[in-house]
Amino acid sequence: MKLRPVTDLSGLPTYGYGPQSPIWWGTLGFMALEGMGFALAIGAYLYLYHLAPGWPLADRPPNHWPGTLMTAVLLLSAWPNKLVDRAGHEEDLPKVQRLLIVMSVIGLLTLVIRFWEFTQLYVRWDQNAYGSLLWLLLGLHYTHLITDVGDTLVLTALMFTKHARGKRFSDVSDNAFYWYFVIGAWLPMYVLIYWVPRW
Amino acid sequence: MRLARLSALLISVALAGPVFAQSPTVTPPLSAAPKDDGQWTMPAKNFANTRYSELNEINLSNVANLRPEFTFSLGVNRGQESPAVMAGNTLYMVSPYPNTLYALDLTKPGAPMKWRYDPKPEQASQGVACCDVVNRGPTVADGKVFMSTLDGSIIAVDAEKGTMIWRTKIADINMGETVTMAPFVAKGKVFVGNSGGEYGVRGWIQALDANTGKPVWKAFSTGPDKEVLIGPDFKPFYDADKGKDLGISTWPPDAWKHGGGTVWGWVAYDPDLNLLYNGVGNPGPWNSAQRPGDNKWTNSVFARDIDTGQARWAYQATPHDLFDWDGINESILLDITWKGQPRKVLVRPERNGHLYVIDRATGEVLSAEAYAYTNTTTGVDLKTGRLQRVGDKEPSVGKVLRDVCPTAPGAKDWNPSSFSSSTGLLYIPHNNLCMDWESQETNYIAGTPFVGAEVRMKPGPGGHMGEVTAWNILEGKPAWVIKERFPVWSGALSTAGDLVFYGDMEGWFKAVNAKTGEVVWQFKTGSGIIGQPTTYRGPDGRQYVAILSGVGGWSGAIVSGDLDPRDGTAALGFVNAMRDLKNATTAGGMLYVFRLP
Amino acid sequence: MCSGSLKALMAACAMGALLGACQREERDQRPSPVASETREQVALTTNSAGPSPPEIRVSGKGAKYEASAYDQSQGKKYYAWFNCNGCHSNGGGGSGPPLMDDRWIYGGSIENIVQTIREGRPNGMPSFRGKIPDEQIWQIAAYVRSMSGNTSSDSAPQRNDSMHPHPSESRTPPSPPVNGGTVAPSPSR
Amino acid sequence: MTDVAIRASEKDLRDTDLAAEDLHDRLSRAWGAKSGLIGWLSDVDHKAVGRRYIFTAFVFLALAGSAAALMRLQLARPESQLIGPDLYNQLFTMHGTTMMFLFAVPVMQAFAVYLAPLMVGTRNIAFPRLTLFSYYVYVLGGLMIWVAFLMNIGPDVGWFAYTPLSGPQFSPGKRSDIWAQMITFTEVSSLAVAVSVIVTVFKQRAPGMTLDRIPLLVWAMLVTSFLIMFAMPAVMLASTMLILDRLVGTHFFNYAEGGDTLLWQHLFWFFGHPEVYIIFLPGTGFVSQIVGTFSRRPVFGYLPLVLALVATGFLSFGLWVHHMFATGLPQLGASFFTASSMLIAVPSGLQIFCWIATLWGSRPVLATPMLFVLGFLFIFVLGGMTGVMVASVPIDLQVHDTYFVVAHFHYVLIGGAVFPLLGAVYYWFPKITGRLMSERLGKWNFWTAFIGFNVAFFGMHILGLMGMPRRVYTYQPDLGWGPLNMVSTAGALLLAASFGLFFINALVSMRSGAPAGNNPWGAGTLEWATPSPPPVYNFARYPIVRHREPLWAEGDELPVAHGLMVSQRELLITTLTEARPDLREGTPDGSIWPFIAALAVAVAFICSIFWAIAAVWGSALVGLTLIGWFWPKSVTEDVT
Amino acid sequence: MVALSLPSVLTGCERWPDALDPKAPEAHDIAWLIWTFTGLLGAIWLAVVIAMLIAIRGGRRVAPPAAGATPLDALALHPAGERSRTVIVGVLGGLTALTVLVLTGLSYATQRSLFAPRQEGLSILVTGKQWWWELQYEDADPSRIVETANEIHVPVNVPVTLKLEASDVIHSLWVPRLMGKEDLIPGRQNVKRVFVTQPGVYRGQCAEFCGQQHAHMGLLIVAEPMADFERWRDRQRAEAASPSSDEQQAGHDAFLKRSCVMCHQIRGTDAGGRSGPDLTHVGSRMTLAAGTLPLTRGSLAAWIVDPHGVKPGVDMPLTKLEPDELNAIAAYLESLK
Repeated sequence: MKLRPVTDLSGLPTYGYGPQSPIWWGTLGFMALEGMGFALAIGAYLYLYHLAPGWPLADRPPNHWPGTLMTAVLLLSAWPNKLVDRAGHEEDLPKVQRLLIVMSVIGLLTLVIRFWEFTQLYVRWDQNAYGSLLWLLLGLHYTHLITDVGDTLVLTALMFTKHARGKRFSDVSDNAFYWYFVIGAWLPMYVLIYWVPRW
Repeated sequence: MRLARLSALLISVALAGPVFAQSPTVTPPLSAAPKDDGQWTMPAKNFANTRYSELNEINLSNVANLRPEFTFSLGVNRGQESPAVMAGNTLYMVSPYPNTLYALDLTKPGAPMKWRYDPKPEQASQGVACCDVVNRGPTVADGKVFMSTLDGSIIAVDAEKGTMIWRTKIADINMGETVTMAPFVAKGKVFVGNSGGEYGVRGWIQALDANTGKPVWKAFSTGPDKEVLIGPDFKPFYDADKGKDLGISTWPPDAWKHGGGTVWGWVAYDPDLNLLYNGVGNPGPWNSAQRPGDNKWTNSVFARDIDTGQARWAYQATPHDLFDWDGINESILLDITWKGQPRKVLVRPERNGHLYVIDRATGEVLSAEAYAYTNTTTGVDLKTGRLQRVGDKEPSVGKVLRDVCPTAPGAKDWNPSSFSSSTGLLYIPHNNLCMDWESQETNYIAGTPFVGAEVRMKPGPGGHMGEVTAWNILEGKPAWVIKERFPVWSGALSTAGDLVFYGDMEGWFKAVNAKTGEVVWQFKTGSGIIGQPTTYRGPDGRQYVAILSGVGGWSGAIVSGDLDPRDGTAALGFVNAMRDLKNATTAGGMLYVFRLP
Repeated sequence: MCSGSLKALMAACAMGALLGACQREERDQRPSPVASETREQVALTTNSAGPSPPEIRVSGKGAKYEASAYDQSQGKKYYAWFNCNGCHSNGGGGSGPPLMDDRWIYGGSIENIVQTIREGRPNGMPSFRGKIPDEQIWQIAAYVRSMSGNTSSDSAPQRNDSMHPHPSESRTPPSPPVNGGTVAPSPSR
Repeated sequence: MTDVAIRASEKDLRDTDLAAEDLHDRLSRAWGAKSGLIGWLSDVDHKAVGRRYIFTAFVFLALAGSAAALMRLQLARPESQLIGPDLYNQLFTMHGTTMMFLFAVPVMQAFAVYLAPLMVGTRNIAFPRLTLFSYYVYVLGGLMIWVAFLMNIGPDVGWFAYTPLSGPQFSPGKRSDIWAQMITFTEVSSLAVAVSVIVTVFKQRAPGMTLDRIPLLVWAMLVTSFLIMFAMPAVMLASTMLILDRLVGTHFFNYAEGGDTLLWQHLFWFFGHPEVYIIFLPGTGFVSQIVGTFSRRPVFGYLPLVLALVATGFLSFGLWVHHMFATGLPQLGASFFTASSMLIAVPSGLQIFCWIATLWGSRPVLATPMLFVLGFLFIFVLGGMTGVMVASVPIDLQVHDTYFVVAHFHYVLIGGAVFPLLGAVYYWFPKITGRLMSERLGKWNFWTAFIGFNVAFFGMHILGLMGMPRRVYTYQPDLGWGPLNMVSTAGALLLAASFGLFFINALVSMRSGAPAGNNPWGAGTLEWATPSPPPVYNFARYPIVRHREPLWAEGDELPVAHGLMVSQRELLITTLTEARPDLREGTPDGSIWPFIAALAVAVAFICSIFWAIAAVWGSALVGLTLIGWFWPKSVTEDVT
Repeated sequence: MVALSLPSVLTGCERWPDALDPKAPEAHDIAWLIWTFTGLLGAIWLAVVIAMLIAIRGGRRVAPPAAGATPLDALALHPAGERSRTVIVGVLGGLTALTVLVLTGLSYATQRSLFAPRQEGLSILVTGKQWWWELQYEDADPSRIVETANEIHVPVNVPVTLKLEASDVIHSLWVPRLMGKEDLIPGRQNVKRVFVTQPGVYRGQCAEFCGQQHAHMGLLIVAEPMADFERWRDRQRAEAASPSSDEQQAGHDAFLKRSCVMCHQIRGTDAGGRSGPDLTHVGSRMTLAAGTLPLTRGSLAAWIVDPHGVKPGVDMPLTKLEPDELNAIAAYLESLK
């Protein structure tokens, strides 16, 4: 079969941001399926809640302060996250570096808070299904926190090397995109874990 | 809900505290509780079970000086539930298995051992004792000391010489039967029942001739009327207790044969009415799904003709028991004025959490107020006598039912309360526990436990596990409440010195102001206390107070049996609540006797 | 050929992790010879007259049961069916001594436990001779060993679908029997 | 400086002016895999991965089929002593599990990995390393469960693993853990591939391939990938809960402690029913392609077919309860699921009608692929009919969990997926290997499969109505089920022989089949525009699409685009709906890290069965390998 | 359909289970529905296959040459042909929807009648266990409760409520000639109503995979006239018959002495186990080991001596018994009518 060139593509850019970039779509895909996982876990919680004659199946609901702190930190982190996203778009390396360090610190802070949260649930995972659910929900979200914080740390390190150019800025923006998901996924869980049993 | 109830309780405590109209309308019948002679010959002091002494040498003003006069080791580090019983110039007590009977000579300084009698019960009997190898003490009457052994013998011992007069074997450990109760002696007969409600036994109470040990009559708690000794004289007050052979027809076929209904607690006797009152224990197995029906006559109280054993009336406090609420607690005989009418009543703090005031002539329930936190029942319908259950607090096989209050040991277990004639209050040592319960199908295998439930106990509302409640019977509410960290498993003793004595499971022996509940004196003994305090006038004319220290029993099994605190279901679920007890006390077995200097 | 080497690599890896699987998963329901009673000659004490420790002769049958998840799970079932839990609860004890700790009045080896079940013990343990077939006694004994974490954690039973008494046998840290580890003298034990 | 500049310009060389041979050489160098074992393991070419994927899936098919044959032998006679219950239960579990998780879904995804980039006209799949990683994870998961089976740790609780039977109390040992962990393996793999396929279809379509020019098979794969994305998390969550229940004592399914037995079934069937469509929809895609090609006209009703795919995808999430009619759910709810289950017959029916309308009067070429499609119509429609029956609550109560249902879903799955799949193999085999499969053997293959299948499974409908439940390892002689079972076993053996023929045909043809040329069937889609087998870079130049069947529409000359780099791997990224060229983005070279990461994942998953703590250090290990994976090795990776 | 009149060891004349040989209104309704669906859907299937065969008329055996060439056929499609196809496919699609609607309606109507609340008659608690059925005939008067296993006696023409529970894993009760399935789920109670109109013995089986011996978890439903049923129930309520011969007495003693006593109940003796089936009236049952063996003295002995030969994996252990003990126990159990 003969090929008849009709279009020249040599002028196209080699990377893009947001929906232009396949990585963004890939991230979105993973968010969708992880979001589905969260939704189903939340569904499982509500299902067992609905079946149980009393709730929570513990002497008292978990201490909400660590969770509230977590929520506050995550919500506040949306701002630097937005800045780092914008700096990525602007390909402003020093700014990206600074903000990534901020985000790394915030990330590490959330890991610590989450650890504290586990200790304040007042129920063990092997005590009853309620405890199991709490640990599962927190654990599910914890894995996402760890993953994204790990990603942020590696990216931060990367942005201080010679690799800090071109497409890496798009990665910064995708990383910021994922962090929104981590924040967004947490909010319903926060309500579920800390406030539904107090209803 | 819980909070509201609790605060109501607290407020009533605060309000009722200072009000002590000495109530002349509540007194024990003189025939059952004769004037105090300074002795303490039977565990509950008298036929009316008042556990009240008129001695008042030790009183509010001087109790702070109370100090130990002598001690005596029983040589067995298991739960000491025996009282120190005093008759003549001798102090008697029975150790837990191996049930050694000790007699101490009070006439000599330091009360040296006068004699000991070792009944040598079968070793294997320890295997069929559900809740520690306890013994609830001897009874002295007519120059004889009567005692029971774990393996089911009743023994009469010469009170002076310590020699055996007769010994009758009445229980078979191979069928799971043991005897732990103190023999009750009245009208020339010894009354005793079996233990083993957790082993699928069929409960009974027997009368033995006090002189020969020969059986006089035996009344089963389940089965045909003939064997329950229900005859033409039987006139129960409520319709639910009327009918033929209810001991069979309220059970699935043949289930009554292993249906429990043991008689292992307290017996009372009213000489005027010539009636003997005995409570009946829980049905077996605990798993209520295996025994649909009312399960008569478990958890009931019987009034029987003391001579023939024929039942006069019966009342089932907890039909179709769901949570091991034995009905063996003490009946305290009192004469009261109820709604303007003089009534002869018996007062029962039941395990189901209600304090029953029952007309002891007819079996009519006059009132049944909750004296402890309960979320499983809402009271008693006085028209039908029926306990009103909370619908969703019903266990099912294979599913954990959460937050059941009171628990399997009940709002109050066997540990006897005390009625003070001087304050008119009833002092109830009891529990504040809740539990999670799961029924399980269980096999009846003769000689092994027949329980069918997994239990996990925990502190009740407020986080404490024990309470001592001073109860105003006429008003149907508490005068004051003391909270204790651990369940109060010791009996109470009240005296004319306006004092109430009891011990806690950490080992503190306490005297409190009978009117206010204020702790006025306490002494730390060597081990947790689950015994029955007694008081007597010694040969020297002084007032003494005696208590056995030695933790154990069901609640203390974690220490006395050295159970593993990791398993919350151990000791039928009590370990879950008692995990800390191992850090608070160790096993012991020591008599402490106190006197003013 | 390359996928072959890959598979060989993986197989080796899996072999390592799954070692002992055959024993653990064995489900031998028809013991042979049928329900014959083994003779285990084990002492109850480490003390022995003369300089050497007590002579012990065991059939060696115990190893099979201690390695088998199926046998221990059956043992757990029979432990409840035959009312062992009535006295020993879920291992914490009650009227009987605890089984999940390291103190063994009558010896903590599986042979000791088999003998305890079969012959009974004087302070209340009934004899189940003739009432429980030999195979089932071994299964129960293996389960009892698992309660104190003395069988391997991947063959020990997991939690039951019932009330949670404590972390399951498979998660119980091992407490090997302590020599002479009976409780402080107490006539009842 | 100039040296660098020259090298830079060399690096920046575009394909614009290169001659065909030079272009081929340079592209082959840029896109080729490294040599040696490491190179082989590192190869991220979607065709290499796809080939291995397909091959592996067929290995699992053979294994699972052998398990089925053994089961049929056991069932041939009543109270047969051939296989005891212990082994039989492992066998039927392995059969179902392998067929569903290790064959049916992976083989469809494997075809997607191989075909989707070719059919949308791109040079590699999106996220090729992730796809390679997925493949390894899948292989390792499959290996684990089969090695475990050989070591007598095969799961024995059914492919559905209902709690509490699969739970900690009733499944001692590690058998259920192996099953649950295998699920995790395959789901990780499936999900990652699904994302890759979706992004490939979304962002890498050849310029001009607007949404209404996407081949029907690609649509099917896209919808399937979405189904996977939303269905598989359910079973992953469920299997995670199960293994947590078993290993660390959680109580998700412990009704005594507040869990629930049916929670498992809800989660499992929320996945399990879409699963059927995950398997079946690619089958319809195959059918559409084959029908179009062999009837030599565009498939009738492109839009209804696409809408039917999408509708089926949506509806498939509303049916899961029809697996649970006997669990005592509220009746009104149950009848809702009856309605939705039957409703799915409408899009399915529409598809059938469109295909028949396409064939009508076209004098189709009855080559082997076409025969399998006809077999598909015969069998699948019958399976669909019994499907309507089991959707009815009353009928389901009678036939649920009996051999009637066994017959039904084998008609649906073998008819709806395996027959089209075999047709697809015959159809694309020349593209993949460059050689045609034997038509003679193919016809034998078809007829033995068709007859063997119907003999094996038709009688099962009657057995079910006679009262024979599923998953029984034997039955008593006086029940009268013997004769039909014997017949069924005979059919099963014939079917097995037919698969033997298929494998022989494939193996022989791979070496000595007739050379195929670019487009042996005269098909119209892009994958036939490149040589067979396609070169590593797929297309020398990006094709430009102006028609649904570009090869039919464009005649001899294919319009293409140029201007991409030749020294590095570069992909053309286009816009989502219009497929307008948007970016020239780099795509990764081969890498050994996906393999290492997959090994780390396997170590973490397998070890955590035995030591729960391994989940922690295993994850750390996986994390390390991922850092190794993503850390850029060269500057070029940054630029591209 | 295949002729099914196969001999039965139990009744000799009964045909074996068949969903299309209903003996109760529920099964009858379902059978009718199955036939309706089969008829309608079979016709549709046939039509599709015929249409398919017509569509491929004149099919070519080999592909025409000229790979890559524009297929003429593609262009040969006339707009008119396209339009008529659209209409036909559209109409067929509509008809499919209509069929689906009709079938849904039929199904729902039947479902309504199946689950219509009926007056309470007899209530039986059925507990599924690995791998047998425990039965408890409930009664407001507890002393009239009857416990038995694996053989559900019901009166004909009386609504019977089966309360279904499970104590270990999920089971499913299915008696094809009487009713569809209903699962027995641990932690839940399902209710199934059955109304048998014809006396007879109907075989049922566990229909949910429940472990190793799922295949041998059968049961019988014995439907009999009310008077016979009442007689049966009175007999079941009684204590076990006392041994009437030396051999039976020996069997009785051996039963209590050996491991039998650990799991089985014989009311009237000290055997009170509930892990295994209640044997108080085992001799009156038709089958043994949950519908696996016909109950004869020989099969009793065979089952006791080697349960794993019959049901490998069953929880009943191999018990070492002397031969005369075995015979005596079998004789004793057989005598427990």
